[in-house]
Amino acid sequence: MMLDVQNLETWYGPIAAMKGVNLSVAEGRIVAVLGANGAGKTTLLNTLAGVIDPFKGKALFQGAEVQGLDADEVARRGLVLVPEGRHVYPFLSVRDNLMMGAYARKDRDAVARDIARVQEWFPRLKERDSQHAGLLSGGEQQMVAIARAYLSAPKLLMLDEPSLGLSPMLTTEIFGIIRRIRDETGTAVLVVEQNAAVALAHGDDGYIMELGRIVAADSCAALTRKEDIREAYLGGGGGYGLSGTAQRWKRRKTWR
Amino acid sequence: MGRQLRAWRARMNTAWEVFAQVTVNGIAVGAIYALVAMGIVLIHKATEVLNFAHGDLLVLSAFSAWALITHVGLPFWAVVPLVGAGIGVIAYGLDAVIVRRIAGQPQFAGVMLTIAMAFMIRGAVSMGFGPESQSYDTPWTGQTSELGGVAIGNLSLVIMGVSLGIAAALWLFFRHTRLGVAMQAASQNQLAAHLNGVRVKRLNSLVWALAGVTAAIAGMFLAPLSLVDTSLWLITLKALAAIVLGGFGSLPGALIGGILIGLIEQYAGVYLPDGSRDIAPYLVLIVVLILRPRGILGDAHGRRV
Amino acid sequence: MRFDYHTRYRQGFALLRHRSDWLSYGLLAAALLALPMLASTYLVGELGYVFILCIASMGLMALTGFTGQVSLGHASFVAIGAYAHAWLMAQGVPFAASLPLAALISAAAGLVVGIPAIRVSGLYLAMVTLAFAIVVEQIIGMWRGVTGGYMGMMVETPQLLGLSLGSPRVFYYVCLFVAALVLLALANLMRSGIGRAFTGVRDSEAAAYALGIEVNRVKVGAFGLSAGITGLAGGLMAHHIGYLTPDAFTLLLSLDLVLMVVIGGIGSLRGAILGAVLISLLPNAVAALKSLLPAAMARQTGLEIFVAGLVLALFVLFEPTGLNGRWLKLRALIESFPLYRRDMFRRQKTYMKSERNR
Amino acid sequence: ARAAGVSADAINIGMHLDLSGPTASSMPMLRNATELAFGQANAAGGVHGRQINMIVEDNAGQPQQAVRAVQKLIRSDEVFALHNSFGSGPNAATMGLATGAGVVVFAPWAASAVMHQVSGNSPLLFTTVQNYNTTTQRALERVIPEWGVERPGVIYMEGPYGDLIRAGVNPALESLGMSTAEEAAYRPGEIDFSSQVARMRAAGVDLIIAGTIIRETVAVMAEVKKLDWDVKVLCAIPGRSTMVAQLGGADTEGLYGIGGWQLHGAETSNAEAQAFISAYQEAYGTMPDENAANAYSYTNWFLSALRGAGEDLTSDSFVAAARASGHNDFTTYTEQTFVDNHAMPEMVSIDRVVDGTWEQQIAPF
Amino acid sequence: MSSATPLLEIDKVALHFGGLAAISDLSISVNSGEVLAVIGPNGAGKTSMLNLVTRVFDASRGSILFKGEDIARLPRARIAHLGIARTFQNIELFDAASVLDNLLLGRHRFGAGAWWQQVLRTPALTRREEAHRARVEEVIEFLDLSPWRNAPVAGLPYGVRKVVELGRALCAEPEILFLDEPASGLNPEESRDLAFWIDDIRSDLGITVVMIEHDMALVNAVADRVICMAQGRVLAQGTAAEVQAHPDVISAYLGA
Ligand SMILES: Nc1ncnc2c1ncn2[C@@H]1O[C@H](COP(=O)(O)OP(=O)(O)OP(=O)(O)O)[C@@H](O)[C@H]1O
Ligand SMILES: Nc1ncnc2c1ncn2[C@@H]1O[C@H](COP(=O)(O)OP(=O)(O)OP(=O)(O)O)[C@@H](O)[C@H]1O
Ligand SMILES: CC(C)C[C@H](N)C(=O)O
Ligand SMILES: [Mg+2]
Ligand SMILES: [Mg+2]
Repeated sequence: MMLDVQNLETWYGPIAAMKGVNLSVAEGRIVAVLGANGAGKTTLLNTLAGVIDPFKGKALFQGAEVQGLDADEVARRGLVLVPEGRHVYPFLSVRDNLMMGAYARKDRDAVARDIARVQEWFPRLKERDSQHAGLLSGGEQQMVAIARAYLSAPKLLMLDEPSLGLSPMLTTEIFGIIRRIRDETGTAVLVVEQNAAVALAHGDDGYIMELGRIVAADSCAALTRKEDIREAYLGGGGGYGLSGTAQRWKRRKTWR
Repeated sequence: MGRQLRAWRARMNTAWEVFAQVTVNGIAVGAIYALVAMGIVLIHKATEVLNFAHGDLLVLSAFSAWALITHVGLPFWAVVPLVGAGIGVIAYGLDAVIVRRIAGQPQFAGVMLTIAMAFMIRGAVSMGFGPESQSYDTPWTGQTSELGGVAIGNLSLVIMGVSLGIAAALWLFFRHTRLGVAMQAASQNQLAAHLNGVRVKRLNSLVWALAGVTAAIAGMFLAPLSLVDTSLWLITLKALAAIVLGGFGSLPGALIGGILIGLIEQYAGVYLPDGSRDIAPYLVLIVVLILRPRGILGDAHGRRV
Repeated sequence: MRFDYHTRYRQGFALLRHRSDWLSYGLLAAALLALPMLASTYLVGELGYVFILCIASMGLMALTGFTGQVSLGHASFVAIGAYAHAWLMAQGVPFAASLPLAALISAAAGLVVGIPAIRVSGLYLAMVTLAFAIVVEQIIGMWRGVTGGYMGMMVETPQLLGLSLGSPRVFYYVCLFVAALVLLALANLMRSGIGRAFTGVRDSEAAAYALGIEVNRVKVGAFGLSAGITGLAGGLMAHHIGYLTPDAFTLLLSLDLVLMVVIGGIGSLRGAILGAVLISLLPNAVAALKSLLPAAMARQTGLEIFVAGLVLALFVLFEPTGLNGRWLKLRALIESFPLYRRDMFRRQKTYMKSERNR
Repeated sequence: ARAAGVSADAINIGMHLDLSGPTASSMPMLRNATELAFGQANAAGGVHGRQINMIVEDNAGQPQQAVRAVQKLIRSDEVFALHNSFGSGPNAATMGLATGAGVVVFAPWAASAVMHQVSGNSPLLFTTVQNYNTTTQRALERVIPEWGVERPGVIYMEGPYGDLIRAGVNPALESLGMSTAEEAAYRPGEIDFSSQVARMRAAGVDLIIAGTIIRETVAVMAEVKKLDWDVKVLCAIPGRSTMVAQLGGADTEGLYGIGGWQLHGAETSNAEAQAFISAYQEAYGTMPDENAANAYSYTNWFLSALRGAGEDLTSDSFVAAARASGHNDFTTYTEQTFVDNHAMPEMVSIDRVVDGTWEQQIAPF
Repeated sequence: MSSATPLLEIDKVALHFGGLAAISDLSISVNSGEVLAVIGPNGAGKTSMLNLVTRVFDASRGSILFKGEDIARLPRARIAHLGIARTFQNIELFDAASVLDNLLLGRHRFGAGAWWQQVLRTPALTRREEAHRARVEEVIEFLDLSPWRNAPVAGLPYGVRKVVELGRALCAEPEILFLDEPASGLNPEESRDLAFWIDDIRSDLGITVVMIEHDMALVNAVADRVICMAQGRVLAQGTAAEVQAHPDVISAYLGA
């Protein structure tokens, strides 16, 4: 197991945002975590990355406990997070932003190659090479954040809603890129995604979170077949069916 | 005609001499303000903490240098690296033990904390070294050079050189080294810096150490110009004015701002009515900020929505 | 746990929402009203001064806490209020008219400083206000005809309807009355449209504009309001001091005011008051602490300022959200009594957010 | 007639000092020397059997804090008198409070004339600090003609001290039919004086009257020396201090100063001074400066007035005794008495720094 | 569906940042009562277009007519008073305030009473506040926000924050509502709620909606008309189906 999470629990002051979470990521797997708003997905990734501290439980990364470590230490071990909400360095150029991703790396040549590579994925970043990242459009900033994480040469890449604000084309491409990264470097991926259809289509294993707990875990393929999950996360299969006398009542499905 | 012309020329010559002298004085004083300002900018640029205790570190270093020179009997040259290193270590400790704890709190908390630290350092210096003013000599004390009819203290020349050198070094450091870029990054988005594996805490303490060294240098060279005295911390106010005038976060800005404040003071002190000297820099500051809200060289862009 | 059952919206935004609020604030008011009959003149005098600082602190809170504009020059508004009041009284204007007039004059000065605030924010604004304060200090020193210059100016004893308000006990009530009035007015304002506009401008200018808030007018208005209230405190301060010289209104006072607001807790009137109480009683606390130390240590020059710094540092370190934050936590703890958890308020890691592009 | 703070065996005396403000560094000398004098009196059996109980409060150099300190001293500690309290602003703000409550105020360290004005010429106020205006005037009226000065200039500190200096300079020059050639102000805390000196130089000044204290006096002289300018510099009473001569080194050589009292170094031949210095050194381990000497001297005067008031100590009996008292010791130039409650006569000397010590050039006049 | 005079008309507008043209020669008209979706690749200038309308930026060229009046030079704070409301791509909420206060701020343009009334809290003012509160409660009800009413917005999950922002704009009772990627960060179920809401906003509240969006399912469900922007220009417009069939749109935006 690359990552093994045991009974992890995190509080924000008096609020328990995540309780008794067990989850594992095997080498070279792409693992998707789905769940409604406020389910605790971001909390999970942030706890794993050392951004916040858990109250109890363990997170073993490559056999060593990482819970409660500082985020920079976790990142240096190869567990790299693309956080929710585009955290770019607003007053650094796009290039310096990318270079910051490779901050802890020593292999200069490989870094140069990787930069060329992300510029190929996101040609826009090459066009805006010397612009302050704070002035980029929302989607462009998301590209910077993802590219920067890739440049850290992660062993396990954690992405919090990578498709947020990206065009449909890029959304599909992102998952293509994720797969390519995995295939070429063996990097495992843990991804939180609202776009469940895409995530389940490209992921290997899936977890469903509700109200701070894992409520279902299976292979993505198996999850896709489950009726209630199709209902809740895949929009019942089709579009939103506004027309006609479609179900206009709110059917928030939660496991309690 | 001829005589009148000659008299006029002579008057012009003295007027010109005074002007030249005043300008040189302004630059010399401005270099001091700039030197102090850069230490404050350094910390702000890298950690977004506005360090109100900088002036007091400077006082601490001046008193330490005095103690080492007069009580221990060390030569000035031995004292400079010793005090520089000592204050650097103390500043590192201040960050590591105190300032670090409020990382993530709004900027205000940092201002309050450094004000509190300033009080503590000021108190500790009085208790440790005694409250009286002191003095010591540098290798340049009492020496004056003359450049084209303008007198300038050698110590002032040294300070100008040191300020320029530090400005250049810091500018290069931030612009072109990995560590320098990482420091800027850490101040712009600390979370992202952590996630990129930047050891933000250590980096911040390092910056404090660096700023401590500049404070020490400023203190050791400045004190002999006036006296070793706890009120030297007041220079922080002038330095802040310089920083804001030049634009927060800009090292060249701090240099320019410092020298401008020095010049304004001198020109106002000599050419404007008595009493205007002490408010002239502040009036200029207000006007400049109304015209250029982010100072002369400050970061220009606001937030995208 | 406490639950509220409201049948009308106005219950939800009442100042005192619960029966327990009525009880505790009523008790506090009664205690404050009764105090002069019980306590020594010295204590009464001290508390009168604390009230004055509470007013000034609330004034700054309106600006810094609610609108997010930093001022390092609020001592100048205290000064303007004090001098204006003293001068007006010297011209024969009665106390009851002179005090509000002084506040208005100070508010006008606030509007003038507020104009640069349209363009400048954050630390830049802090410097502009600091610069303004230095200029004001200079003007007071040089405008001898009105201010008495550095030599100072006598303040007449306050009188109302022929009765002297000068005795410590009476002046205590004057200060308490004005402080209560200011508190009530600000509390009302801050839970109405203007207060919401203030917080709106503080939290997101972009959104404030998008909702039709005249950001510039709000900023300038906040300055005027804040300066006016601070000037009111200045008018009372003039009587506390009795003889005005510029050295009463230096950067130290400005810093004290900022400390009150921040230590109290940004964005809360309760914080402003708690902060003022703490900072104004700090010297007393330091003096008390000193008496516990061995004489050789207690006499060291620098001890006062060292201890003051230490206390401040501890407050910032252990309660960065200010006294008000601590208060709220305590209350939450008490209210959730059987259910609270030991480490309910353990602090999560936090990360510095750049305030450079606000 | 008030006798608060006076009990069968003790007298409470209050003192408020700038323990935490901008001038905190000068306070230990004042405090120690005052305490030394009281301590000596107590050791000798006190004043009519009463021990002096000295209570020190912090005024932080700010009037509003001074008011609080004095309120405590008066209302809580019930002191009989305030003595040797420091600072113009703090004393001005508290003067009315104290005298209004019937508390004697003795030797406030502040502009004496202003204090009398603020107190409404209260009989309870006794000032001992030389008026900087009258002393400066007296000195200038003597030296300007004697030195043949034609274009005098003034460098002064913004604040009450500077105002007083100019209030001495201007009438002096007026009486000589002159006016200042140039004036230049500085703020407390300033580190650089080149513009002030440049302004003097540009105006062709031939005597700089320096309304400066310690650090500023040294800095002005350093600037003059840097320019290699041969001009006379005369500093007012606060600048004529041992510290200036010592700390200034080569820079202050040749500086003139107006002296208001006798200076005594470690090797003084005056026995009284010698006794004071060794007692002080024994008690506090440091060499006392002239502030300490003056504080000690004023305290002894205060003690003699207390003694003169007799067993039945009230403010009335004290005032009568103080008015009748005279004072002459190792600090004064001559026997002084209270005239309109201010120590007179105010004699001055003109001194000059030679080899790091002040040497008298013109004997007290 | 299309009325004679457009409600909003953006005419030949350009926006330059230094040498960079974020928008060049853009013309868009919005008809009263329609839901217009604006799509386009990242960095196409969609947000910039919205920022022009709401006067965040000054147009370098061109005019913007709202109900026939040129608003391209109006003071920024005037826009809301005309009945134009918006949300932000990067969520601009008043973080320290509660959900309720955020929504009440949305009512700003309807006035809050004279300052002296506010100071004295006169009965008239209390009535006015109650009236505002009643409208706000309607919005809370409409958007299902009641669980969060008194929570400070800073700690809310991303998706809820988006909804609060929508609610705040609705409280302003606009004639035209601009939404910048309202569905980003929402899961399909929540997006479906959003679709219903947008539909109701248009049909029941009679508000014209311009929606910048990357979620094509949402666009398909609610948009009457779609405009695809690229490189600061209109690339294609028409019905959702037409635009999505456009070859340039496919190659630049949707992907194969
Ligand atoms: N800083 C915080 N302070 C208090 N509560 C928080 C904080 N951050 C999150 N929460 C609470 O923790 C719970 C889980 O939030 P989290 O952000 O992990 O959800 P999520 O699954 O990532 O939601 P989304 O899909 O909207 O991003 C929510 O109920 C939220 O209100
Ligand atoms: N203030 C600015 N200075 C310089 N360039 C800017 C500025 N604002 C926007 N840009 C550039 O203009 C282009 C358009 O940006 P805009 O935000 O309008 O894109 P968008 O269509 O909203 O994209 P997204 O879908 O990613 O949000 C971007 O490439 C961006 O880098
Ligand atoms: C020492 C003097 C120059 C100042 C004086 N003690 C005062 O504060 O009034
Ligand atoms: Mg999330
Ligand atoms: Mg956008």
